[in-house]
Amino acid sequence: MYRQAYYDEDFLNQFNTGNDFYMDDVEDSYPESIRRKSLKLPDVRSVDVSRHFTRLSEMNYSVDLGMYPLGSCTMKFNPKYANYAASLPDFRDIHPMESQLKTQGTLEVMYNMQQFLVKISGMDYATLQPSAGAHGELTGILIVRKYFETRGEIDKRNEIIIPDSAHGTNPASAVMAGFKVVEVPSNENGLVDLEALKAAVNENTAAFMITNPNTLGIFDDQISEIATIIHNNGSLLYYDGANFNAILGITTPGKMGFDIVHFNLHKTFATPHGGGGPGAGPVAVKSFLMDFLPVPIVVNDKGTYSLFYGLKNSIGKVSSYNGSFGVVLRAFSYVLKNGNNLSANAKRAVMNSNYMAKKLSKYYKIPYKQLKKHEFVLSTENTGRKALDISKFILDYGIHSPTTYFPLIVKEAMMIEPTESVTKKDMDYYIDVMEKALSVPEEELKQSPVNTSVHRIDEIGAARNLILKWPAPTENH
Amino acid sequence: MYRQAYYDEDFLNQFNTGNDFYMDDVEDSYPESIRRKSLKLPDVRSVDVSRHFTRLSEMNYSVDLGMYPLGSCTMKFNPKYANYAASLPDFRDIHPMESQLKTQGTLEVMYNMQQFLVKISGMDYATLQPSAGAHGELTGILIVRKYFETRGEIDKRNEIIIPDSAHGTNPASAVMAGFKVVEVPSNENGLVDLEALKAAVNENTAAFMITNPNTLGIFDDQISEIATIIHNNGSLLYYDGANFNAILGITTPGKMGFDIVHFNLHKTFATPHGGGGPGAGPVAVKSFLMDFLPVPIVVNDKGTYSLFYGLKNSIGKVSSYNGSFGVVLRAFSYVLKNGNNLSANAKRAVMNSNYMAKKLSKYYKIPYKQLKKHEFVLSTENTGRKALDISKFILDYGIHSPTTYFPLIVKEAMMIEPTESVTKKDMDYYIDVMEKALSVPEEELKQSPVNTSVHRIDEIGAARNLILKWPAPTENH
Amino acid sequence: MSETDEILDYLNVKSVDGLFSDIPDRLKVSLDLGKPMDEFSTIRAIEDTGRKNKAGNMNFLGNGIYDRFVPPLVDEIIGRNEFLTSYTPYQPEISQGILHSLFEYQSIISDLTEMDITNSSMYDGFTSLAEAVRMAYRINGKSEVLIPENIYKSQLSIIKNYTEGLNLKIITYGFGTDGLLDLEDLKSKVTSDTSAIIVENPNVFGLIDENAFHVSEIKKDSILITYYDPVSLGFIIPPGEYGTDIAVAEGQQLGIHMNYGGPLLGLFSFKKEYVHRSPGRLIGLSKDSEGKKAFVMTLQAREQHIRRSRAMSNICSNQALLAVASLAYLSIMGSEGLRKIALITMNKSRKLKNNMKSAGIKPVFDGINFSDNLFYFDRLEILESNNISGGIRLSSISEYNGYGNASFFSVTEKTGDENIEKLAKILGD
Amino acid sequence: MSETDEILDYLNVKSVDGLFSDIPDRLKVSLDLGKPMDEFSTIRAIEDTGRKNKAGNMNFLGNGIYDRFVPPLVDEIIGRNEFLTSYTPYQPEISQGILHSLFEYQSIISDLTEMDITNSSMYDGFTSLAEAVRMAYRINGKSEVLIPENIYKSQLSIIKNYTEGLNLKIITYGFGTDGLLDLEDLKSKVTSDTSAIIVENPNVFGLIDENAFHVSEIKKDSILITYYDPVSLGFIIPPGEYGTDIAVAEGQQLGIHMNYGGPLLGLFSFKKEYVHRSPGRLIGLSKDSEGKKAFVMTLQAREQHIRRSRAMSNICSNQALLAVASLAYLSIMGSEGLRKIALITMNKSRKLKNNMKSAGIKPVFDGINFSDNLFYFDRLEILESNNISGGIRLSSISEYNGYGNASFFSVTEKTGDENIEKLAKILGD
Repeated sequence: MYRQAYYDEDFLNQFNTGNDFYMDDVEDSYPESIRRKSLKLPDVRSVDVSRHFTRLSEMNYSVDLGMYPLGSCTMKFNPKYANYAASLPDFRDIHPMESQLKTQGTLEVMYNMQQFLVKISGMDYATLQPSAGAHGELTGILIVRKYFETRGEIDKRNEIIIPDSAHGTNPASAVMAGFKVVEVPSNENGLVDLEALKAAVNENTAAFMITNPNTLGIFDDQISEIATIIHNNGSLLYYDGANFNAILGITTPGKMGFDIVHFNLHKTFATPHGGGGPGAGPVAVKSFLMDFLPVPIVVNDKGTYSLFYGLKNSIGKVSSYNGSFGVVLRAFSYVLKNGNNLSANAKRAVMNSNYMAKKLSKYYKIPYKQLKKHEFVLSTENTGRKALDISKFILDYGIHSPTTYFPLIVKEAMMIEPTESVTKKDMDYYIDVMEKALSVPEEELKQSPVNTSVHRIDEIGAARNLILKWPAPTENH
Repeated sequence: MYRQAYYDEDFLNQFNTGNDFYMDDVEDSYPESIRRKSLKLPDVRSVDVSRHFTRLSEMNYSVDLGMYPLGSCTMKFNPKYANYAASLPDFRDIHPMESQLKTQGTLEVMYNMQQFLVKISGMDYATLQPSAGAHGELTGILIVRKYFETRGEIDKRNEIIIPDSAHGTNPASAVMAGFKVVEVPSNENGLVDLEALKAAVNENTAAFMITNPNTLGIFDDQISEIATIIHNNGSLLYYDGANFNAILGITTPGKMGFDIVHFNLHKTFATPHGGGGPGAGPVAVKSFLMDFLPVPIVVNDKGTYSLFYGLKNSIGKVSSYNGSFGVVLRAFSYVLKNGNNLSANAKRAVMNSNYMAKKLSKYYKIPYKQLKKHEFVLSTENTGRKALDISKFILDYGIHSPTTYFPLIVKEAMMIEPTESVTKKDMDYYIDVMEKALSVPEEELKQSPVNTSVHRIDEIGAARNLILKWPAPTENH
Repeated sequence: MSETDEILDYLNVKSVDGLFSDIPDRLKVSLDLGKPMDEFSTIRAIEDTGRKNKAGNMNFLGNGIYDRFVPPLVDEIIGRNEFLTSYTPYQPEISQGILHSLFEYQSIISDLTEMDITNSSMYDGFTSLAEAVRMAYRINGKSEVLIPENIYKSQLSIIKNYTEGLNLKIITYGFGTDGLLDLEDLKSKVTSDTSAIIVENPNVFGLIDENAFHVSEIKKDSILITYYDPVSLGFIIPPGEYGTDIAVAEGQQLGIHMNYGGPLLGLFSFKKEYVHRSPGRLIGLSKDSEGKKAFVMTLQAREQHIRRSRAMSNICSNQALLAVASLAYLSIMGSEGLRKIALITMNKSRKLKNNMKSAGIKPVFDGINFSDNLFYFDRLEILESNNISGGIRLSSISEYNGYGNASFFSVTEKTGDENIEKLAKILGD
Repeated sequence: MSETDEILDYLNVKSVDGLFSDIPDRLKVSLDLGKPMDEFSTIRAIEDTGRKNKAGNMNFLGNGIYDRFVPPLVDEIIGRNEFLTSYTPYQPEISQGILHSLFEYQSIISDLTEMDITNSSMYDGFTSLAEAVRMAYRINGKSEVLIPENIYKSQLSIIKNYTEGLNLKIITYGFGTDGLLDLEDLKSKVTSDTSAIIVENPNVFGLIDENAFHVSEIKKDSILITYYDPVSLGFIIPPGEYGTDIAVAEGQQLGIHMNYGGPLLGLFSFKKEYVHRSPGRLIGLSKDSEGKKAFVMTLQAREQHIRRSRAMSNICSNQALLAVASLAYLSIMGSEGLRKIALITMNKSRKLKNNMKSAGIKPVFDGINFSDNLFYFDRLEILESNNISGGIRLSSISEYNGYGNASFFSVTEKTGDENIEKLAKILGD
């Protein structure tokens, strides 16, 4: 039995309880010409701010409440020692332009994290600057662009090939960096269709962007052949690291033949996702691309760390300062602590995924019958029930639904990634609920969820009657 | 509308998910003769520990969720800056026997807190050693004892007089310190019956223990006369500080003629109550009792602070080390920040109490029609409904009930202390709920609460079939 | 039988390695990251590394990131497990907490800027600025963007990276000797091809730029993008009041620690007619099937996970948690609190300029500074020997041609008056 | 109209002062506590004061309070608003979170000690010991209590304070030259008047006291009170296994920071037949009206708020939050974790004794030490000049007659091997 908390919570600008943040009076002798006429921030006491957010938080699901098997999101446990590390004033209260002499600790963490990522990916150099996975993709593709620019080929090399099973960020990032996107279909096994790929690859091909295992959770063992096709064409091979948790310590993009990799620290390296962010999306490259990385990178000269700007073909900057150091520090803590045991996490994640896939295959169709890696995709089509309805039904049991309707190549898709942080008991419970979703009357399914804070929400109405801001406060009498 | 979260939460020893707190192997070469045969702590992963307590916490009401008007408990907002202060490693990671040269910061806080309390109470010296209010009472009464011992009067002075409206800890503490308790009834105004007091005071009287304002929230303006009666008899006057929030910065026990005072830092000084504790119960005394204080006290010699043990009639120790410094530091932060504005808190608390009393007097009988201080007591007797039922009904609205069935001299009592941390809106909502409790059918009242995690609990069954420990874990298969 | 054994049994494999048979052996690797550590040793190692940082309390660094007071209540709120460890609210029924909060964030930033709509966050200030340029291009398809001549190099670099392939021409406009933007110069450069004009206020020189208030009068059909300082809006005229179409800023000052410059918070607001061209996530207010107030992510068809290569942006993860931090910060401070913090900042800048002047170090401009102050001072070795942080050279962060040997000293409400006096004394000696 | 004005209006008073007309003017005061401060200045002032503490990392202090590793998860759990800012669960229906947790605390400490029942916490170890003496007296009404000759002065002082008025005679028993309690001496002092025997294990000398395992054989009708070290129970035979009637301890080591010695956590367990004579709160398992598992405070009739002067104790506020901390700590560590921590502690003690011996500083006893180690060493000035914390003199904390110039050096799992070596080297020089 489960029941999420519900509070009929007002907007903060409706409280009118009187601000109580005490400060002494301040001299004001500035001209009217620069002064704003009025400012209407909420007028609320600290106690009410505290209560407001405590109540709201209880209306929010999270990893710290239970299983959260969103496919491709790797919602593993976020260890508290990493939060502790990120709370240390020695790291937290450092200005990004502080002298390098005074920030050796910070630079050491960054350097060591670069090296960790290089080893984990089988690449040669890394930048920590991108703010999120998609930002890493953009950075990687800008590196591709700059690479072909310096070779005088950019006018010709204006296409990026992407599989139809790819994450939506891949094509979006490619376009932002000024490329055209060419989509190649998957074959009947859910893998890259080599013939289709060969047909798509030509003189215009700048790069091929893929993730392996792909969004179906399947490892594409043609990868070396793919790399040969791409490299023989003078193109680059880009690794989307969203699914890295499957291969951590097992294989590397470097071994597979990739030239550029991005990481999602908030997935593979267990940093908390914060309701949508912040994340961090470092990028690693083979040595021939090092010169194109964003500046600065951190270098180590016999234990003295410094920011190195001397990459003459650098793409420059992709984020305001030095990247999401607060996130990097958490991920660094995670890697430092687990060390070579990290592969055990990958193994357990893969084991859990295969367990759920096999169990659920009794009730749901699982296309592309193969060994799964960290995640798998099932279709509810065979059950006559909508993935949407089942996803809402699941919520009623105090657990979060899988990613739904992705990847696009599977109808009524549910994409399930249990991660290593769940137990057999968690999975069995989840499987029971998914079985139950097929046995309850259709009507009950359609009415779910009923145990969550609110019931099913009118999403179409939200878009049609767009309300993106609270109403002005009602006057207090 | 309100609904508290509910999780059907297992006991930790039922998880069996496998402990994952990594440590290297450890050498073990100790004899069998000292080794325990088995140890059965829960076998659970950190992620499950985190989830367990996150879920449990959502099934718990707190000040950070809303109004909590437990009479005599002073559930005011616990400011976060005070928590922050208590989290500083410079204070938190200090051993109690650390050299005084290395703990000048800690000693300075303690000294300054002693001085704050001395000023606030109109006393001369203070000890921070007692761990809670009742512990402060015991300490105070042990001082009374020692005082009469040194005067050779202890065989005779073996009684403590206590009003019938007193907190239950008062008689319990007096008895623990080896005294007999003599109870005096309140008069028709809820105040000390002077004639009864005079009749009770005699050569056996060691002290009179009272709180002012008393548990009815009424300030006893006979206090100076009372002090004269007690002092003329050679007895001591003890101030129970549980209700200090009413008089903070308005008057002092010193002015009123008291000799000994205890404080509840977790009430008056806004330190969090932690679901029952820890608290802290410092004691302050007039200078003629200084020599009896527990040792050590902190003294200041031109900015150098030290622990002073040289009180030759000290009662010795009442707690293991130096008292609840972590609690003292929070309270110190609160006093430091508010300074002379503390009296504004007292005033607002009293204003709120009178507002609620007047509003509620339309529906409930409020005995002893007088000005209230920080709290007041109503009786549900006139409504034909039980205080118990109304208190359960209140819970259904996401707010906590008042203290019920106390003080004992009022039938069907509800004791309400809003504190300064609530707004008019909070109080109006509360009053509406208490009004509504009289208009819903009796049956509905009896069935409440229904919006809380669990419904009404069988308390008699709990005592009859005593289960104070979880069952042994069921084997995992 | 352990859980693992039970599962492997069920899967009919002898060991977990059997689940990796699809990965060719020649691709397999083993890690070289060191031995696992216990939790205490991990923490001790990180604390020891942290102690190698030696930032002192004479801190005059700013230029976009500021050491402002973060109320502990803010840290506590964003430390709540339910916010911290949740994902993007794809299932809104079980995620009302973060949705409600982000909706309020959108609202409070809209109120602060007096703009119509604010999205639910971007990575940081500079990428927000670049996304604003892209958005302007999507709106009007025009080919030129006008930027201040003193723009930070980093801002410019990111704009260039973000507009690869758009064929946008970047044109700079100048500044007067008073340090304010040159309205005449700007006016002369606005053409029918102008897609957007970027204005910064306070500008890169740290001045509250009164000329910025008049750019809308000369902008013609172009989009006015204002890069503002959110704390300054506690006192200064907000972008919405002077004709801004897209207002962007760095939100770090609003309750977020410096963290060596990240994670940050991009504030992104715009006029409502442009909503369908805007990047990022939007939280909308709706109702549930029982009529209760309920929030959802809306207009998702603009986003990459639906529209893929035709999306308004590639942004997916954003800075939701920090958006909540800024909401909490602004609510705690309130209008009066933010006003005072803005005023204290301006007063401290004035005091700094006065003290420096008295010590013989000339401010480059006479105008009203917010946090950043530019001085004719280049003996940076004095700073190091006195353990003072500050003195960022204009030439190191901007291509601006002039005042080459001038450098910045920045203040916040936390800057001690005694430190200001000490700084002037040391530098004047 | 402000809230205050509205309320005053309703109350028919001109100002709030009108609500204090019942307090005679001659009693009125005004505060002299200083001006109010803003939050930032308050925090800065406290941080500055904190920096006046100078504890280094050469820490060999123990004797009851230990610098053990506190997993950040423990701090996070007890920092949850819903636990931290709640009161004693007088309304159980809305307080199941803390009740469930405290019930689990009772259970886990009972499992750890192998005792039947544990209450939901006491103030600290020493007051628990004193309460145990009072409880024994309530059980059998006898007039003598036997205590170890080396008992801490503080323990003794608190026992005396807590038994004022009981007319209990306190009698000490001795120790052998091996540092273990003298069973013969103890046996000779047990009479039909003996109310209780207090045994400490590890004892005050820091030794695991194997003789303690045999006291139940000679205790006759008296109550055996064992004062134990909860971390030692990760490896050592628990009190319940050797006939203990009441087991008490200081729980600070279980996930609670030292905090200069408070707040602490009193662990208090006993045999089930004595439950009605026990002090403190008890949480019981029951059902709600729908049959769901539900928890309540039970047997409250023993407590002061019901029974007043005839209560089992005056305790009201206890240490609930820290009880939850210890529960979280033990759950995180698990049996294997606690075993390792106990073993590491013993191994470090052995290493310390070996290194000290090699450096010419003789341990007073050869037995197996847990955390505390007593050495013939009194040149305490060396410690200060080398910034070493430790070297508590036996004579300063116990009245024990002998080993007058011996002092303690204590270890935990956090004590670095390099610090042990350094200590021996410095002290041996």
